[in-house]
Amino acid sequence: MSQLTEKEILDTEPTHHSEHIVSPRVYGIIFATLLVLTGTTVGASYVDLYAFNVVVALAIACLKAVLVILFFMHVKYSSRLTKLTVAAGFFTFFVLITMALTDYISRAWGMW
Amino acid sequence: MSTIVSLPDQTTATLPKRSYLNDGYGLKSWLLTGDHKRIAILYLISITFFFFIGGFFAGMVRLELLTPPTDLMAADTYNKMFTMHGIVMVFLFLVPSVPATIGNFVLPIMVGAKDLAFPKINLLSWYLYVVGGVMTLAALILGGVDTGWTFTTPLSTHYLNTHVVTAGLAVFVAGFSSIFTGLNFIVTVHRMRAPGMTWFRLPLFVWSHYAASVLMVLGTPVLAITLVLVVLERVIGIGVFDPAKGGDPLLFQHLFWFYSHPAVYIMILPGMGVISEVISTFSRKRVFGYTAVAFSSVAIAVFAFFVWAHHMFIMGISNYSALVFSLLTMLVAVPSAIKIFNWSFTLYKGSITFETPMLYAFGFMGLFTIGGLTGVFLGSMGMDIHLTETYFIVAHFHFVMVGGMLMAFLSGVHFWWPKMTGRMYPEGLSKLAALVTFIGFNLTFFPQFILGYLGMPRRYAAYPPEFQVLNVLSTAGATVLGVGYLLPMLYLTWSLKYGKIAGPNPWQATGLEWQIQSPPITSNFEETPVIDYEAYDYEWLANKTRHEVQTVG
Amino acid sequence: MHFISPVLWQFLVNWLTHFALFPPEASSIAPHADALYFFLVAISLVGLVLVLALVAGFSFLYRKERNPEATQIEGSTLLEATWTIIPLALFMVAFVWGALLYFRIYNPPTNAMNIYVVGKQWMWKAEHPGGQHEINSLHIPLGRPVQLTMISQDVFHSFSIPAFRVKREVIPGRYTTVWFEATQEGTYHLFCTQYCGTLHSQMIGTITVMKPADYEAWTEGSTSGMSLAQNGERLYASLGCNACHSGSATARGPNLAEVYMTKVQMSNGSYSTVDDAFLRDSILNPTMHQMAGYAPIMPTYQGQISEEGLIDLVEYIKKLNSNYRIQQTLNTTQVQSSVQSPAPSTQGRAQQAAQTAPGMVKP
Amino acid sequence: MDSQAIATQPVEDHAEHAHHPPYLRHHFANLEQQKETSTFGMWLFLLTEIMFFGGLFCAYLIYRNWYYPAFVAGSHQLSILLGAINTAVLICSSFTMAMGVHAAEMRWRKPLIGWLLATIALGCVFLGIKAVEYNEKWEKHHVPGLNFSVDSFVHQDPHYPEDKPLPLDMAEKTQVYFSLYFAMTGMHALHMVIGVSLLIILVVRAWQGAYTQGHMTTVENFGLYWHFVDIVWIFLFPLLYLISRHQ
Repeated sequence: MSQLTEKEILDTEPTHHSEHIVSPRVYGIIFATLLVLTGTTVGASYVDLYAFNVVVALAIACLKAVLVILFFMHVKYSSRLTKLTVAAGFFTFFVLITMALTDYISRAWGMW
Repeated sequence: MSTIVSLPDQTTATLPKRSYLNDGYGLKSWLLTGDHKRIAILYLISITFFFFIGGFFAGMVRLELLTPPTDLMAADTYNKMFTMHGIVMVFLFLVPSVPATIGNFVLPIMVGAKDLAFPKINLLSWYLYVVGGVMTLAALILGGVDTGWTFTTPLSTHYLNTHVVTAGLAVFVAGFSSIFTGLNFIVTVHRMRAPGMTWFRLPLFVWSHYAASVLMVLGTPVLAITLVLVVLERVIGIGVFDPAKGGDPLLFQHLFWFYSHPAVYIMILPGMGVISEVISTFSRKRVFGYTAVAFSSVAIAVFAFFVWAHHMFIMGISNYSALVFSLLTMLVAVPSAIKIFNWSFTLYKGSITFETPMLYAFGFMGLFTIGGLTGVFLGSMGMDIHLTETYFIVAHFHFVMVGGMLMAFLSGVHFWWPKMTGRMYPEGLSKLAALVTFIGFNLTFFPQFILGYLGMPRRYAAYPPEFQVLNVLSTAGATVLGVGYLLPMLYLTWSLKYGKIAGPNPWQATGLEWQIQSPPITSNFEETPVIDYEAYDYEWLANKTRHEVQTVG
Repeated sequence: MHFISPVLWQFLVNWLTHFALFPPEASSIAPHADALYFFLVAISLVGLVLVLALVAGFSFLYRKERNPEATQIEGSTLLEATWTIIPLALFMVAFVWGALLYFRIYNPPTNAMNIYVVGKQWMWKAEHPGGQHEINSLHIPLGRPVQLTMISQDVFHSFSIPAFRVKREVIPGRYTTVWFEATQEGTYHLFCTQYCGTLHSQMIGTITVMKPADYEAWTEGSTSGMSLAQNGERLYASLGCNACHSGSATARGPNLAEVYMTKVQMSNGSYSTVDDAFLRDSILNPTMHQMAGYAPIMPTYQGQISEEGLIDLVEYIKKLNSNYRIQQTLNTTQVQSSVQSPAPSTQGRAQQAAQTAPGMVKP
Repeated sequence: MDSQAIATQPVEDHAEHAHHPPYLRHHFANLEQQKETSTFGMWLFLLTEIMFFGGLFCAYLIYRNWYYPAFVAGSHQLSILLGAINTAVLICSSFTMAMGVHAAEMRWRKPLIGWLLATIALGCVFLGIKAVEYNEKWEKHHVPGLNFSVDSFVHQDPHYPEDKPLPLDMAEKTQVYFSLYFAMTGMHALHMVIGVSLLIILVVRAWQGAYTQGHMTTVENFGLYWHFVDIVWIFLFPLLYLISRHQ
């Protein structure tokens, strides 16, 4: 968790958060969207977009993941603490990847 | 503002009739308990057990190094000894030491909760710890393991025929124990604070445990998956780290140290929390710069994830990358320096007494300063080339882990012993033990700095004869150190029955845990406390005491 | 001294005769490393003394007997800023200094003589370009930069010479390098410092620094008759490398003469420098080192050439400055292969072939 | 300051204390605190899961850049149809799980059981298809360590006429691809197996009416876990099956 989160948590600590029940309609819409996105990503993979195939596939995957997180997992209706927790997880994952890549990318640059 | 605090008269103190200790008897009431205090005691017992197991291996290692050739044991046996010493001490002692025992006991009380957020998960965490411990012992009894605690591939995956899989899975299981402890702490700190207990009224002990817990929760899973890959590679031969199949053994190092560097902070941060409490209590003064100390814990936790590759400077990572990691390493050293100076200035204009926990805390400050500063040697890339993988690094991390963390652990155990058991430890004997530990420690590990600069490599069963003098000193020191560690175990056990009754607040400390009876009742508080004072508010405590005296009078 | 036990007496004598705080400063890098060390020791001492003085001083001044009343102080931003910034500044000096030293140690000068080192459980094998082989020892001349190109056959090892203040991990599957220039004659320790299995502590050796003249004499005396490049030339012919890398305009493989340390364009458009590691990897993983303008037809030699054989080949290609001999060999081989079986594929067979046709590589 | 002090643990309400529901644990002041606590705990656990899979994703990223042709050839050996079906199955199961949580929130017992059973069924379908895929890998000798051969990569594969055979050195590297494939999908499948086992327990408890009397945090938290496993697959599917398809 980043240093920033601490201060924010202090005044965002929810004592009373109203129960929010997501309606089945929302679930249905999200469900349909996810299936459409799955079809799209499969379809897009057969089209040669050069380097952008990866970008498109990952963008769609991220979009799907965000939809699941926000609606199926109720993060959209949750406290900021929950949102920060999710963010902290992805942030640390990001740190792992980027810091490891500082080595792998620059190894090819040669001896200095 | 000035505060006079006088210690309470203990002659009139009596043990409370009802406490968590007599709330149910029999093995079942302990083994199936959900009470964080009882789980803490279970942890304390099992951790002490593994500490002495690990200590035994350390003793064997030091004995073998008394003479240059491999005469006491074969090289193979020696390798198993230091491996078991490392695995047991790191994963079964240092990581859970303060958090799972003292933290488990006092953290919920400090925030004003009746228990940790998830008592059953807390118990599960202890059982996982035991399973991990038993598996480690199994690996030992089946014939040992000789990978070193770092499980370096491809050595661990393809070139050893010892029980790497058992040991790897043991660490995996023990890792989950630590994840659950951390998870429980974070949730408790966020969700279980008593009314009025704001973040900045939390004792620094809680802050440092919070920071360590974040590291446990985010770092340990990476170790878990790495060990899974090592085990899969060893058992069925997949090729993620195996250079013969196209894998990169350095990737193992990256993933391993992504956990194992933060793990160092998992080990030391809770110890720093103990020191904050102890220094403040025995100088009767609020910790100098509370906010700075609190945020330095958080800063350590954040930076911890950015520095891991400083363990790999000579391993063939790219030079550019080494540069980045070295720079970040220098940054993570700063919060520790802040803490040290803030503690020193907490003493300024205090009213200091020198009870045993304080002596251990002083020991911590001296030794941790050395340990921390020698860390800067190793973070400085060019110096690291000569010093890494020698006894210098061994001395460095023992100064931090043993000189720092173990001192803090003993300080904490003595400090909260009256709270845990309701009885005092013998003051004279324990001061002697603190002194013996300090002397023994320096004698053991200081020569190792010199050995390291002379170039003696670590993990050597035999060494050139010119290193013998310093090794003999070190082994002699280890003997003294061993006595220093046996003493507390003996007199603390003795004090369980014969110690003086402590009373609720023998130190006149301000933490919430000292405002309730010792030992506490199972639900900690008769009714939910409402906090209306800042952390380390000795003024408030003095008023309260005066008020109580008046009421009684 | 009869009242001191003989063991203790021996120990004391040992102490007096062997006590040292520093290993010998025997390389050009050592003084630089020691300078940084002294700086770090100095700031550590200052820091430690400061903390101890604060703790001891305050403990004395404000002990309960002297100061029964504690004065509550919240903190001091100024003081805290001071002890944030000063350590940070010192650590930054340590960082910059350390980085400079690091690049000094890991960037070999261009005129360094190259020695190859192969690490395996549990021995060091050094190969000099002249064909001298050494086990667990290394002879080097005084006052000449020496670069080591190192590789491990099995697990991680680490090549450490404390007297030179240099150390480098020796890892499987990849060349790593380190360099030093010895400044003092003598014999020094060589350690493997990365834990590498049962006999890790036996993976030690000696570094012998000799006067250049002595070194010449030693080289003369311990040569095995064939230089590494000569071995490489044989291997080159017996593996059939010359069939494609013949240097002729119509050859299927790139011309290797004087290719060493040039920049070449790869098939994906990027540029690479042809260094030792590149040469070695190209033999084992040709697909990943595909040069622009050539078809990906080169087979892999993974598992067919030992690390020593690879070193021979690399050394041969490094020294290759004309294709004359390759073409000569090629002609001979074509004559030979009509009699003998075509290009042998394993090293064992290669050596056999080399033995049966010793004149093959001689023009 | 005192009046602004924010408490996370409300002052105990003694009137309520007298008759608190049986599923309120003793150390919580009220149900709301208990619910928020357990949800937060679940999120923290998912945080560890992110990092658990994170290590694998990191390895995948690095090796894909190193051994690009091997990863392309390796991914061509996977059945995109089965992968897509499995993705759809998992998304369906996520939907049924979400509906299950909704049913629990509305305290509908029978629909809750129905949705949970549907989730179990879909989970089993996913695992079944995965087993078919694994079996295919075994038959094609694509299991590194146990049963591996580079044959299908160094020769022209009749099923994939557009793929050029790889040189031997690169073909060897498909082992890295399949190692990661099995590690990633294997870990994911393990999570599915655990999920299905927990679901069975949930169904039994739901049958007994445990979640339809106002206390459904367990169902909600399990839902979080299930959706997380779904998200992992949402990333695994394009990374392992799709992104090299066009070549």
